[in-house]
Amino acid sequence: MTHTIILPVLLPLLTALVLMFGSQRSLAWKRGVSLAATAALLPLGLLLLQQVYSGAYGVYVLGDWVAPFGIVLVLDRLSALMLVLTALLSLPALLYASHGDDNTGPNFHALFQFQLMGLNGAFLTGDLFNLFVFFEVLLIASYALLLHGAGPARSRAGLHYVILNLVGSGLFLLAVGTLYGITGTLNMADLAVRVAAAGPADAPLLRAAGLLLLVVFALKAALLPLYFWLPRAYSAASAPVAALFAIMTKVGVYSIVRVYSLIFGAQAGLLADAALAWLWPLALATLVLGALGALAARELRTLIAYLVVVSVGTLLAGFALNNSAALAASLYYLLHSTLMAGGLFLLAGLIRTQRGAEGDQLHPAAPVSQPALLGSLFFLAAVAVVGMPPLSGFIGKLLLLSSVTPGTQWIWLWAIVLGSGLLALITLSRAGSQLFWNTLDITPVAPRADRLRLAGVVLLLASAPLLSLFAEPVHRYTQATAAQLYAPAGYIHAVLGERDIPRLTIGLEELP
Amino acid sequence: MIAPRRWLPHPLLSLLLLILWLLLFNTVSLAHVLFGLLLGILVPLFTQRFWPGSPRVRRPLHLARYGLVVLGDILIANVEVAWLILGPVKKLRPAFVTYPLDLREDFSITLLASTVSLTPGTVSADVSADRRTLLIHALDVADEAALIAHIKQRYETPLKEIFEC
Amino acid sequence: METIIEALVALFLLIGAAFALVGSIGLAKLPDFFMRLHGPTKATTLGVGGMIVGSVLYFSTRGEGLSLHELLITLFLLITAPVSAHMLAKAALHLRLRTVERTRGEGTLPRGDVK
Amino acid sequence: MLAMAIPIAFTLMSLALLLNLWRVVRGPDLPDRILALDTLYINSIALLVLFGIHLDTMIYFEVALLIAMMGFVGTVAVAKYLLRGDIIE
Amino acid sequence: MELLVAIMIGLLTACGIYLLLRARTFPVIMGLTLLSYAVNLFLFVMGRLGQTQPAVIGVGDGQYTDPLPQALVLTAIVIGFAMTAFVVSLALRARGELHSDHVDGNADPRGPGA
Amino acid sequence: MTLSLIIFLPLLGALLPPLFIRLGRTACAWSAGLLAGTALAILLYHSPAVFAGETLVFTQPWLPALGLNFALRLDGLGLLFALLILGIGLLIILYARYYLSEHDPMGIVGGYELSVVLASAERIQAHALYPVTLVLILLGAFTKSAQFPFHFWLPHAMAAPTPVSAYLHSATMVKAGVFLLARLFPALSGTELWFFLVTGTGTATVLLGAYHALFKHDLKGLLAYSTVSHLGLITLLFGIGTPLAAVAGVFHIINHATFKASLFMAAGIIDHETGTRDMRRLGGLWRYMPHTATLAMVAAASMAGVPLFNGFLSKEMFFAETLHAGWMGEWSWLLPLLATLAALLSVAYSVRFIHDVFFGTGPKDITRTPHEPPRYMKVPVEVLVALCLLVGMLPAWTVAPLLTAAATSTVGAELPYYSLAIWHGFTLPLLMSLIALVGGVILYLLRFRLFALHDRIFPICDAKAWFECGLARTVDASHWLTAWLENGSLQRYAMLLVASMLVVIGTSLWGLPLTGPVPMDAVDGVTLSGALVLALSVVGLVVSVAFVRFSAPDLALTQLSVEMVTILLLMLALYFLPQHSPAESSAARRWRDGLLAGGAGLSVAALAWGVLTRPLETISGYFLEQSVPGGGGSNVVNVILVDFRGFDTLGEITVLAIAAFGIYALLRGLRLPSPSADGEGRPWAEDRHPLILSAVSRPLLPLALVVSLYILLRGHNLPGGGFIAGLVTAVALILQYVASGVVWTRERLPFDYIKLTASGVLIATLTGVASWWFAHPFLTSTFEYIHLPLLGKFELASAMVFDVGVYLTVVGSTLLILANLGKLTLVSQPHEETE
Ligand code: NA
Ligand code: NA
Repeated sequence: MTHTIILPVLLPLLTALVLMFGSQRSLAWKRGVSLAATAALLPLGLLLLQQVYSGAYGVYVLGDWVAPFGIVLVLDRLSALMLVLTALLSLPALLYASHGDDNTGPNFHALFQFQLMGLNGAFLTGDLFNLFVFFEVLLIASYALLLHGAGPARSRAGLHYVILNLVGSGLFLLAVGTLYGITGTLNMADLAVRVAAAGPADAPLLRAAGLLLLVVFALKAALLPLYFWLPRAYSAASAPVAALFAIMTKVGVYSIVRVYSLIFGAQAGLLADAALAWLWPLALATLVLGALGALAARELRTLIAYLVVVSVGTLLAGFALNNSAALAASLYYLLHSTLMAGGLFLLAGLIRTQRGAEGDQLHPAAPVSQPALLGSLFFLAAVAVVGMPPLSGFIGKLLLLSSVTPGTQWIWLWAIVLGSGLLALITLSRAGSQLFWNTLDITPVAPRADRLRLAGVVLLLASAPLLSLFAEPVHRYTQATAAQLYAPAGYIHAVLGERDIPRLTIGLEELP
Repeated sequence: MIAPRRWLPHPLLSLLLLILWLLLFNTVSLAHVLFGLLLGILVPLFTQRFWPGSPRVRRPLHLARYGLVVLGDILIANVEVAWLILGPVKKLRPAFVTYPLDLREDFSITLLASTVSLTPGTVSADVSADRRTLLIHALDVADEAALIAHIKQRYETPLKEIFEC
Repeated sequence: METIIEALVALFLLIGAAFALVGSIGLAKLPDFFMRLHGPTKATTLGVGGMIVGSVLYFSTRGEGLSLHELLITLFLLITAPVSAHMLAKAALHLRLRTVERTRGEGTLPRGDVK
Repeated sequence: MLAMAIPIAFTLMSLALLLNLWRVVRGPDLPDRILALDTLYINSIALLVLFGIHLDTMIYFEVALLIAMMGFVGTVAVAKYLLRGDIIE
Repeated sequence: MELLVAIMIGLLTACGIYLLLRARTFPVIMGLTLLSYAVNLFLFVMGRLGQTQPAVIGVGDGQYTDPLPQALVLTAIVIGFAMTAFVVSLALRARGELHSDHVDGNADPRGPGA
Repeated sequence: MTLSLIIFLPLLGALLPPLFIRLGRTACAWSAGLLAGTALAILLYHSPAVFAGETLVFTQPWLPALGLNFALRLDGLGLLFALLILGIGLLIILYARYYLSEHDPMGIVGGYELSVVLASAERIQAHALYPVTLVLILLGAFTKSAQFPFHFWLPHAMAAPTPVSAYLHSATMVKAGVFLLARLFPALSGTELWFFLVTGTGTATVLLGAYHALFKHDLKGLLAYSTVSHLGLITLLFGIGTPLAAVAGVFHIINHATFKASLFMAAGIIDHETGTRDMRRLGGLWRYMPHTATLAMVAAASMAGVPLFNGFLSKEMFFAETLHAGWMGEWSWLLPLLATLAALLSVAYSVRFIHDVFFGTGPKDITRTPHEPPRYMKVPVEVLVALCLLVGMLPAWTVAPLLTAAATSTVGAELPYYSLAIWHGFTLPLLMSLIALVGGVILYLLRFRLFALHDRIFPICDAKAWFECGLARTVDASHWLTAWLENGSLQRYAMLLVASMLVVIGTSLWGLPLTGPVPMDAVDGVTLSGALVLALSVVGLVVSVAFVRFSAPDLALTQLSVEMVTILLLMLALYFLPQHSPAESSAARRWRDGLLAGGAGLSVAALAWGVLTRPLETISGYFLEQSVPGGGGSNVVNVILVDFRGFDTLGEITVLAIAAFGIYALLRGLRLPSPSADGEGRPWAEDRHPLILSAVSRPLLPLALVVSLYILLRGHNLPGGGFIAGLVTAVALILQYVASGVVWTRERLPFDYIKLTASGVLIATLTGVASWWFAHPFLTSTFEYIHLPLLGKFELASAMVFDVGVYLTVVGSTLLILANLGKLTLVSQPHEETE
């Protein structure tokens, strides 16, 4: 019995508890514990990734209660990828935070670990209600992290974020309830079987539940018309928290991909591809509005937040194309966009601290104290985000664009992706020139960037050249992942096996 | 401020907890008696700090008799007041009665106030800050002095005997 | 079950329900807050009490031994109900809720010194 | 006999609950409503006991016990709020 | 009975959502709480409404209700409580920092703290 | 393999200066120069093979899925570009050593070099991209080479120091796009679409660039727009699509690189020496720097296409090709006409560059006396100018092999015959050249009138300003759109969320025969209404009763105890919230919300109804079956909670712990104004701790603790469990807070609530981990019946330990939450605020 699958959940949980016990201890101690635990997640994630690399599934049967009765954790290529991504993002964010941002309120590190626990749990669980629970874990931790430190902007954005997500949680429960009410199960693999077998009398109810899930995940993922809360919330958060939040939207994306490939995928009978018709136009509209929002942004952090929205639109448009190549491209793009958004948020933090009272506002101000360094990093990130060769954004977009076959979809995707790329180019050039060229003639007084913070930024931004350099192996993996997702029979078999699942019938015996 | 710990600070409370435990499980097995006794010792040890000025019962038998008297009064008063409520409202003679307290301890005052409230027809509405007066609202009272005398004789005097002699 | 016991149970249930209803009628019918405050006492005491006695009788005579734990409900109710009545009366006095005109006496206490 | 008494008792209790609800809605002041709510709680204890006899089960005992023990906390909290604003000082 | 339950859930949802759309934090919180009641009831009745016994083995005749939705609702109640507590505290924090109980932090026309 | 060195050495060179910055400017320049030089040497070492027609290939697969390989492909075209980049780069390094002032970071040149090398010298061969359309490539190419309508960014980058712009504009960066065009020429050219897109864009760019160049007063602006124009010319040539046009294009790339780089450097020298680049203030510099002036004149002549200089040769070829482009049918005359016009403009601005700077009156308002620059600053210019002359006069002896090699690999086939002679006789192209030269000079003479005309036609907006205007409009529109969509109002966002829900349920259930086959139960129930908290309590009670009615005692217990705590919570919050809030919603808004809420209620009710009237096949039978034999408990709900789905419960108490922990952080340091009177203006009552309340709540505590212990212990078998027990304990303790105050209670409760909470979660987690010892998965439960003499049978279940963890978490977190909220008044300022 190997317990590695559950470690990405337990390790942060235990670390958080240790940090809670040590809440009176020194900050250095907390940082040490937190950093060590977070650093351990990366090899752990890689180990898990290696286990499923060849296409195997890892199923961890919690409490020794077989699926679909108990809760199972399921490790497949997608979940392993998300675990690794989380680890890759969180360590630099934490490094950055460990130079002061963790000190503006109590208990940053414990909350950070709780957040990681929630994220990893959400990526691993094979049970829909358990997914709800982990959503709540990561949400409540994110509420607390978002509000870490103080400030009216944070309170206002936080209030909106929290209230909307509470409604979202309610809708999630309505959806889970309906699904249970019709299928009598909560295990996602079992749900897939039951939904596929649903008759025409039940299909509309299941469709309602499925689309409710889409609403919930779209709220998390920040899809039109439910993304409006995001820019303020993300730009109000402290830099490392915003960086970590780069993956929060991806949890929504992950859930959409998981649920709509496994439960409501092509093989779901009457409910096949239930969400795609909605997803496609909304994703493209999100892309456009996100790009326009970025152009309109008056602060760098807001701009980056809109870039997150753009990336979500791109990703979901890719998923809505409903083919393996497009999904593979989207997953590659997911890695790229998450890490770059994280890196940009951290970089924005550096710029903010060096620009004095003007912060990251996009109008002429005092120059930063390290224009060459920060400028080059910004340039690198901009090239990557805009999608210019040779960095990862270019490859991601190219993969996506080449995955679509000519037709109406082709025209829309090409026009919008390229157009938004152009908008992003203009947006980032303007921002870059405001931040680094059109500076006032004032000698910068801010101290140079701290090494830890810089390390955080560089580690994340280095992903652009690295993802580009190792595009082939990464893309090979995402291709395999996409292939696995579009063949859910393997997942279902790994979870349920050949067992005959006894069912208790309620209601039928009363029929005449 | 916080009282020092004593073993078995409130023997009566310990007994009450044992009875409570047995009643909760609706059984009198040896295991439960033992466990109940354990709780009767441990729980007061933890909670005695929360009940610093706890009363000392000087006449336990009088207390039992007091309880029976009150139960009987509740029964009778209930029927009386039921008629009052069902009858014409116009006939009722409500009144606030200021009741001079002889009791001095918080707990016994509380017991008296509760008794007054539990017997239908009267509610203790307030206690003065100096603990010397109890404000009672009565639903239908002909003679305030008679009511005060009745409460004094039937409830307050026994309580004073039980707790404050 | 023996008929007498069953009759007794039925009687206690009906007594309880009747007194609970009378209390609620009082609550609904009486003209001011302080008079209404007297209604629930019936529900607290004889209302629940009647039910409890009925229940004790019912469950104790079913061959599974004495069932007295219902008495705890009454015990806790006797402890807590006067407190809520008292606190509500205090609040009403503080808010100077209106009383029917014929109410005698003042809804105030001599100030006294704070103990 | 019980079979007849229980429905009657249920009817009486339902009437009582309805009257309580009427007072909750009618007010006129917050203490009136709270009082009605408090009565509602107590009447529901009676209802629970009745229900237990009706279904021949002791499984609802704890629910009734809990209301009896904790039901007044809400009332006390609101009353304290009306008196002092601050319920925990 | 099913119809009554459905109506009750719908009513709770409607009240909750109407309050949710108000501008002040307290009604919004109440709306969320009502909504969570509606959702919990909804989740609960997904196990159907039968004239059956509580799912305690050994009690009753073996016609048990569906215990799973009950367990789910229990979890949902606890999480809902945690969330309510958090949003209440957040409303207070926002009130302290924005000097307003408007959900968007808009200043009161009558001045701060009115 | 050495091919990759050509790329990585300059890359290294870009990284070095920041490292060597402490060693001084010369060391920096040397280090960068040495590496570039080495790369150049390697390149030259390979060049004979290339001239011999070979293609050296170094391929490293990059992303085969897209046909992307990291392929270094040194053929003629590649060699040409590499030579340009490295050669000019080397000269620039030398020049920059003197140009940049002490304070300019040397690293910045390197920084650009890095990007330049990455952007242009990496030869990404996109073999498999051919199905991918032209548009993307052209878009990319046009963006990179600053073609219309993307030509704005290039002059915009003028803030860059001159060596950087010299390098960028003339040699490398902008030609990346041209390079892309050239590279893909054999595959993509030759179609009508290609012709119209590329030629059209090229023509527009040539003319617009030249036009703007003429009207720029800034030297570098002139050069920058001229660069745009020349790039347009090259693009136009590739657009024509004939092999000879491609040869001309390649040739012009070489020529443009040499003359434009020298002009940029000359402009830099002038800027350096006079402190201005404004041609209206410059003039007469011939007197001060004749040497530089001569160099600039040669380069400018080349730019203008004066015979004997290299620019002339490629321009002749350009004219010839425009005459042969036959795609346009009867409109074929248009292209040569426009080409001549462009050349005419180019002559005009070249003349302007020379005359306005070196001759005429001036310089005006110059603070220092200009003189010749240091010797080695001129060397790079001299080298380039010499190249202009050599190529111009002896093309066959100098550039021909390189051109042939490059053009061959561009066209991808054997080249048709062409001649690089200076003199081809009196031909139409020569006539066009003459018209351009004469017309250009005339145009220059008319310049003042033209400037006035230009200023009248485009009062504010020159092309860049147009772009700026357009951009500003777009930005304004985006602002407006974003602000309109995201008005920062929660009500809007919540409305959208609710509307989304309504839409998805509505569209799914529309038209469905909602009622299923299962018959309904008879009705018995209650309804509700009232003011808020109260209504909530009533609802809570009703919901609890409903739970009882439908056989869920655990739920009723939980709901009731949560209800108590929630009311306490809300009452605590109410104190700090305004008792009166202004009515803000308009009637229309209330109607809208009412409709929305009604619709949402209806849809959820419909969903519930639809499900309730259908039969259910559930996995729950397993739980009922396994509860006692597998889980060791007869309360199936509790066994599900602590065993079957214990993982959910672990998550749930984690949520509770995080919430408490987060609230603790949230409320720390919060100061809220405490109202000194209630909503009606009544001062608060004086009795802080009513006697009866405190006297009853104190003895109630031990009783409640025993009851909670009872509920905890029996939960596994009968309704109850850790959560309810925890809440009972917490409520009993909170009651002490209410009755006796924070200080009094805290003195008697010596627990750290955070640690209490954490220990609860820890116990639950460790119970789960403990099963690892027995080689079972996390949270596997175990139970044992123990028979004790006299005492009877006892069950010991690990799930009970788990439940104790739940209990402690609930107690700890509830106390943490409520006590912290209660404490707020202690730290808040009283009487600050009056209603
Ligand atoms: Na009374
Ligand atoms: Na307080």
